[in-house]
Amino acid sequence: MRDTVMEYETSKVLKFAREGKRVDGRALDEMREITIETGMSENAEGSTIVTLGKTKIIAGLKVDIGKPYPDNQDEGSISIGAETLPLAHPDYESGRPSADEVELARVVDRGLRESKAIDFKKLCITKGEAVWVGFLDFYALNGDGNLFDAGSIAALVTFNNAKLPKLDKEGKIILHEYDGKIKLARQPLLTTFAKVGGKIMLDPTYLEEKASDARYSAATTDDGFISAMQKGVGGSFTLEEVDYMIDKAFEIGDKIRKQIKQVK
Amino acid sequence: MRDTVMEYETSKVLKFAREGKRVDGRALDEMREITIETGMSENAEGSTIVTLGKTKIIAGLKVDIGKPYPDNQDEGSISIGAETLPLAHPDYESGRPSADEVELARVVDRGLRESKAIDFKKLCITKGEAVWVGFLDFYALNGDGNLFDAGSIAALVTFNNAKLPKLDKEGKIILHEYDGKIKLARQPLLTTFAKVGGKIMLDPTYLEEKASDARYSAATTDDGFISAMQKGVGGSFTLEEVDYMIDKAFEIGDKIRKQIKQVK
Amino acid sequence: MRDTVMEYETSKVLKFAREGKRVDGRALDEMREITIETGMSENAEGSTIVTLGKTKIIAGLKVDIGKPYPDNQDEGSISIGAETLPLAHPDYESGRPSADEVELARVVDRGLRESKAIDFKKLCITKGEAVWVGFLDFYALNGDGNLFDAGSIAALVTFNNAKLPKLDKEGKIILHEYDGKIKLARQPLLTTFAKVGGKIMLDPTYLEEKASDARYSAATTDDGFISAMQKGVGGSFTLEEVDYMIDKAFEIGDKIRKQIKQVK
Amino acid sequence: MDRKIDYKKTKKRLDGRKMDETRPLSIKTGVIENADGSAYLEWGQNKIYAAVYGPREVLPKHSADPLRSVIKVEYRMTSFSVPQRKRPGPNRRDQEISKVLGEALSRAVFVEQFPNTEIGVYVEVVDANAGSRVACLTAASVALADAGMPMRDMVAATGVGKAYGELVIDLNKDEEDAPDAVDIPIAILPNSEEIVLLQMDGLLTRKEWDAIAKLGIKGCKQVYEIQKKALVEKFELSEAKGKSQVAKEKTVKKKTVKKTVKKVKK
Amino acid sequence: MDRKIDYKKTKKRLDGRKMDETRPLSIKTGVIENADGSAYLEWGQNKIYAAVYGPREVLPKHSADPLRSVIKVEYRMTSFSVPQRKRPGPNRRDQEISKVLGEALSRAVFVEQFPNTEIGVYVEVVDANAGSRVACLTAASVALADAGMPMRDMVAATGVGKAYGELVIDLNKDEEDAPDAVDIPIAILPNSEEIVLLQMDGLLTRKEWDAIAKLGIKGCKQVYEIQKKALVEKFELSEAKGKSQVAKEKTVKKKTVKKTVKKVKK
Amino acid sequence: MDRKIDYKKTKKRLDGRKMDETRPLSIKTGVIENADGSAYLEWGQNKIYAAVYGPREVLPKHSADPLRSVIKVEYRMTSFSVPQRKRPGPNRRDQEISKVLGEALSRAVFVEQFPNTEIGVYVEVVDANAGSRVACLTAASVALADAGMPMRDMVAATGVGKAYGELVIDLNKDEEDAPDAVDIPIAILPNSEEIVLLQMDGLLTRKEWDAIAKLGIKGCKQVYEIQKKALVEKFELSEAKGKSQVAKEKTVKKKTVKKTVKKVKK
Repeated sequence: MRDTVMEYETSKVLKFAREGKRVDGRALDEMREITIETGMSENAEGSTIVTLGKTKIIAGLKVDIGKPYPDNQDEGSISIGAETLPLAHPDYESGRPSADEVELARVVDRGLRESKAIDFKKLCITKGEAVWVGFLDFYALNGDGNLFDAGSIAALVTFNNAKLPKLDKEGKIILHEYDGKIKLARQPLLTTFAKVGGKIMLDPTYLEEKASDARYSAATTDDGFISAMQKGVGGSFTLEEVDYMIDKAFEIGDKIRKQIKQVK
Repeated sequence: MRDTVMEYETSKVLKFAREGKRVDGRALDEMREITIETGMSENAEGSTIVTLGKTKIIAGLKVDIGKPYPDNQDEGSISIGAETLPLAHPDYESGRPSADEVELARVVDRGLRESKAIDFKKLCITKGEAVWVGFLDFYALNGDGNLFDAGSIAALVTFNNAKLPKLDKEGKIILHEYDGKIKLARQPLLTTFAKVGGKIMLDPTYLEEKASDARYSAATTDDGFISAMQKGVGGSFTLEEVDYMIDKAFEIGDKIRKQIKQVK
Repeated sequence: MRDTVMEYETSKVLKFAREGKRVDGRALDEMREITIETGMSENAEGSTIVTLGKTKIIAGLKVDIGKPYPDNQDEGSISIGAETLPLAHPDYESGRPSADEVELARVVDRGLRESKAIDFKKLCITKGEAVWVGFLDFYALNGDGNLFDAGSIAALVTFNNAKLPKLDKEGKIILHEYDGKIKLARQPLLTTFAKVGGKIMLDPTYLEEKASDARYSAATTDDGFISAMQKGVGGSFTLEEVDYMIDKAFEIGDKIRKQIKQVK
Repeated sequence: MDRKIDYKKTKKRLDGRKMDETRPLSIKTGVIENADGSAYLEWGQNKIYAAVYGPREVLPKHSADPLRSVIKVEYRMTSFSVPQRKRPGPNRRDQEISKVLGEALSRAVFVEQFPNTEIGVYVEVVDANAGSRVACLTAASVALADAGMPMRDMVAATGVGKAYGELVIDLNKDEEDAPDAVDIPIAILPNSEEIVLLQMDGLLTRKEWDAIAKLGIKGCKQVYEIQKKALVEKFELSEAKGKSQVAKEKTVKKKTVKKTVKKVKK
Repeated sequence: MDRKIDYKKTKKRLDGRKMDETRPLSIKTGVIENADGSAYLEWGQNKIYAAVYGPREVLPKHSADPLRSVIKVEYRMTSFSVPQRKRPGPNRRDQEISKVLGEALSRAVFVEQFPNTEIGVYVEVVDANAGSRVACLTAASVALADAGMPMRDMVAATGVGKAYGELVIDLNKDEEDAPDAVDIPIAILPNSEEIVLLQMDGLLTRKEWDAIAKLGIKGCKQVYEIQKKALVEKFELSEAKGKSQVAKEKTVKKKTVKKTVKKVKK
Repeated sequence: MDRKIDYKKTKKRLDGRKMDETRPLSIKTGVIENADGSAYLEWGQNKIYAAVYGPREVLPKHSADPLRSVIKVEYRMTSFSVPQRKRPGPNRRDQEISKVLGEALSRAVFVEQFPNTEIGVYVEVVDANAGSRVACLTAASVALADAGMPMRDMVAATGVGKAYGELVIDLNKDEEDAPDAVDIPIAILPNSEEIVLLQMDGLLTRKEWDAIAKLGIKGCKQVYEIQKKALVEKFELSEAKGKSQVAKEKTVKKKTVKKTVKKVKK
């Protein structure tokens, strides 16, 4: 049953695509509406809910004190994880991270990390002994496509607004007291496209992803860099298509960065 | 085949229940015979086999030296685990702990822990450095229902009779030499009931559990406290039923505690 | 399909066996050709490819600095692992080690370890503080039977040729610089037989293993010791058969040891 | 936490509540578009999403029950919902809570109507401060009603117990850490007062239990009123929309839900 | 352990045994009610429960063998059966032992009689002191006979090897730790002397092997006598009960067992 | 690594290569007898085995795609292929690489011709030094052709990016560690120049991308020439063997491969 419905819906997406249209009436290069809320989790050092159309994601950051790695005595660390909760879509399953979840987490992670937005040296407390170790995890609460961009926005906003815990004289964390922030050097954001029936669609929905041949994401920064790329799914892109998407990614990235600036 | 037999057997249990009877001739509030043996495992710091009718459980305690938790520098620790071995019943499976096994272990654990029977400070060897870390594991050897109570008795008797290892001058354990005991502050015991065909049955067999709508356990202590409760299975109890079962749990608990006192 | 082909092939092996023959024309006590290559992995402290007929195995050793075990303050350690990669045979699967892989690794490990070929005291860097910890892993690249002997040769040659990393003044490993070797006290090698249709066959192929009732391996050393034995598969051997195989194992072991000596 | 706190003297609780006062509780339905039913709940600091999918096919098939639908609850916490980061994957506590929540909900839903199926109930704690399991059960029950599931009754739950010398309803984290703390999660079908969840940790006299049980049932009934309100709001909202596109698409489901709500009310 | 111990001088072993003397061994059948067959064995300090379930359906089906029953052995140790607490779940040693025990038992049972089925053999070590694998194999074989399984022969097993300069039977832990220790688990079908289990660790000359092999077969045969005794006791016990309720219920099974026992004797 | 290295000054790279020069690359087919197709590749220090099995049945069946064959890639590294020992089992990086390699190959193979099947592609890195994923993709593509798989085109891959101030092709480990390093794995179908793999890490201007993209496509085409050579060698070899036993046995497969090679050439 579900399969049949799904097949009908994706074939509809394809039919629309052939005419350069989208089922939800958007232009091919139109982003869905984005809303951003922060601070819902008091136990987190930072938390954000992003909705992107019907897609809804929550991200949260926990920060703890850890030992530095032997070869980076004066650097803290950040890990990013992603879960597509079975709460969020009938197709999502619980259990060990799927290849999709691993890719999602790693692409969002790289977009941030490789842009050198985070200065890991500033996460050092005492060289060789104590550093900040951050875990940012984001979870799909409702899945309707483009978890990459929603996750990327949620992660960036969470870092922008995160507070570092206050330490007592013995260097232990004082619960629910804070002292300083994680200042980002730049603002990297992913922008994702799907190729559906030969057309490039910005910000694909779940159905558009199902109907798509290929996916492409680029992370752009506010100071004009590309900081990550990822091509996915079994199809291909021409170099011209990639070039078009990079330009568009800069444009869209700047727009969203403006919106993010309003978030306190 | 097994399923058909099982269905016939449980329907028989239900038929008997409707008339206020039990298949094995016991009264509704009658416990099966309990036998207790100790000390079978020389390598354990304490070990006990409990039979409860045809249910048979072995428990053993291993004690080792460990580091205290950072926030409890002067306290040792105890963990309780449970396994329903495939050896003990055709329905039991090996592999990762099932939800049933997790619940069983945790309810027996809480019955002991939350009664404050064990003074964790007395398990401290050197503050901040070395404490006793105990692992009590119990295993079903033959499963015929009410593993909760059999496990609870086995755990309590094991702690009552356990010996702490002797330490040499360097603070290392001397194998097979002992020095002191774990003295319990009180004697908590679980008592479990099943609701079968609307009747409350003490100490259910495997078939009675299969035929039951709901399960209720209460841990009582020799000094008049309730130290744990757990309702299980998909049905419900009225408050009156719960009150009845608590009173009965105290009565049965006291009886079994008397029997336990005889165990050396 | 595969199953039917397999059945036909094994029945052919059995038919040949009854006449004292082998499908590939070898005598019952004839080994397949062995080739040995070393040093293909620059990142390994030692590496070897062994081909035994169509069976092909790669072994590699990684050495790191570790803490000694509390009860062996002046001894390093060696672990041996085995994987039958799905790359190497349509029947091999990825995932957690199968019972076959575990047995393979453990038998090769014991053949070496129990012969006391490796002096673990010589793997000590600083007593109680730093020791060499070696991991030798071997992988089937093409599986055509008798992974035991191929693995045993690959492991032995790898240890014979392995280099220990050079340390800087702070006791850290200098990448890609070496200083000294792991000298073996003796040269243990496994020799494996299958019982097929009542006949004892040296160095069985994959099909011969499939058609076999029982398997027997003995590790022999250059100074005349048996250092390990392992009987496998559901059938049985008479004591006379075992005695024959031990004698043959010494003979074959000596031959292969001669070939190994040529390897630089 | 100061161990000399005495509620018998202070007469009010650390957070200013009366002994029988529940922390602020609000529930909203229909928060997860993809789900057949869903709820978002805030209870004190606790923040919880619940979603219901089903009844749907069970895989693998041999694990289905030919007599009833199996309610499969997954209780999870985000890594950042607690002061100390929670590792991914369910721990033993999560597994036990999932089990008892599923058992409690099984009594409320007419599971016999959907043999050989599964009803997936997913609850995700995104912020926690004592009482997350009863908060989840409360949210899950509303999500089931939101999904139009035929129900015998709602499941209303609360924490109840003892802290700093007094019997109290709905313990918060500071109270759970009291030296004499006893925390009892309890859930009932509010109309029949059947007890469907009951767990207890700590030391309690027989007499204390009697008072606590009454307090617990009282607490559950307070919770029930808020559950009903959430469902009525949802119903009124969908009524108000009249013949709008959305309402039309979901017409069948709404009707079923209406029935459930009425049932619950009578 | 003093490394200067020399059995050539002491003429007897650390625990007073003669070189070819087995530790005290006793076996009892029918100890696990739910099982189709079971045994409890004490061998020196080793204490072992063994249970047999089957032949029974294999799940998943595609893992069945259309030509024979698959004997699936699970060798496990309780966490408290060894001086250093054993972690839950099978380690690599357990996996290997399970494999070789299953292979050894496959030769003894007429597995061809039950195609597409599985015979589950579970052995649990509750106290251990060297030789637990051969003790488990010995117990499992008795449990299979107790289950009335049609058998070619029993499987009788022992440890044999070298310690402190002498060849010895049934090494204990102290002997396993001898500097020259060689421990060889061996199992045979006692009537045909077919070797069905053989493992070896350590350094042994060809000549030592010859003597050890003979010693091992001798040891296995001693074990076999005790296995037979356990089965005869069980048979006599069930005979004695005559037409009692218990005997009646199990009548079919007992007969099969009798046959097995006779077979074993001839 | 000296952080003051400046390729703009040195005009050549640390290992002596020109900016647009690929490390030595050689490929051999037919190296794994059991596989339907296989390849061994050396690319600088990288050493890789690739094997293809299939199209074959998918288990469990419900995971099959009724419209196409699913290409399942497993990218693995031996424990000793990297300076710091790699633990057994795939890590998150391996999982992601397996996924993107499978997606890249899917475009090249006519997967629609084999519905409900799986093509297993296994790549094993036995020595690594930067660029192992593109090396694996290059090897896997040759192994697919060696298996006679009907293909739209080869997949040719390379690393390309930036190091020490210059745009370079095929970064090695020392260059990957450059402070300004940007490493971009790219793969194309060489005849249509369709991009089937593209990943990027680091900081790059829009302008740099334009130059790098051209460089990358150039690099892929160099790789493609070597892939063709490997397949031609194999074809000539099998031609040379004429009516030999080996050739006869594999006759059907060879023909298919020939077709592929021709296709690739035109």
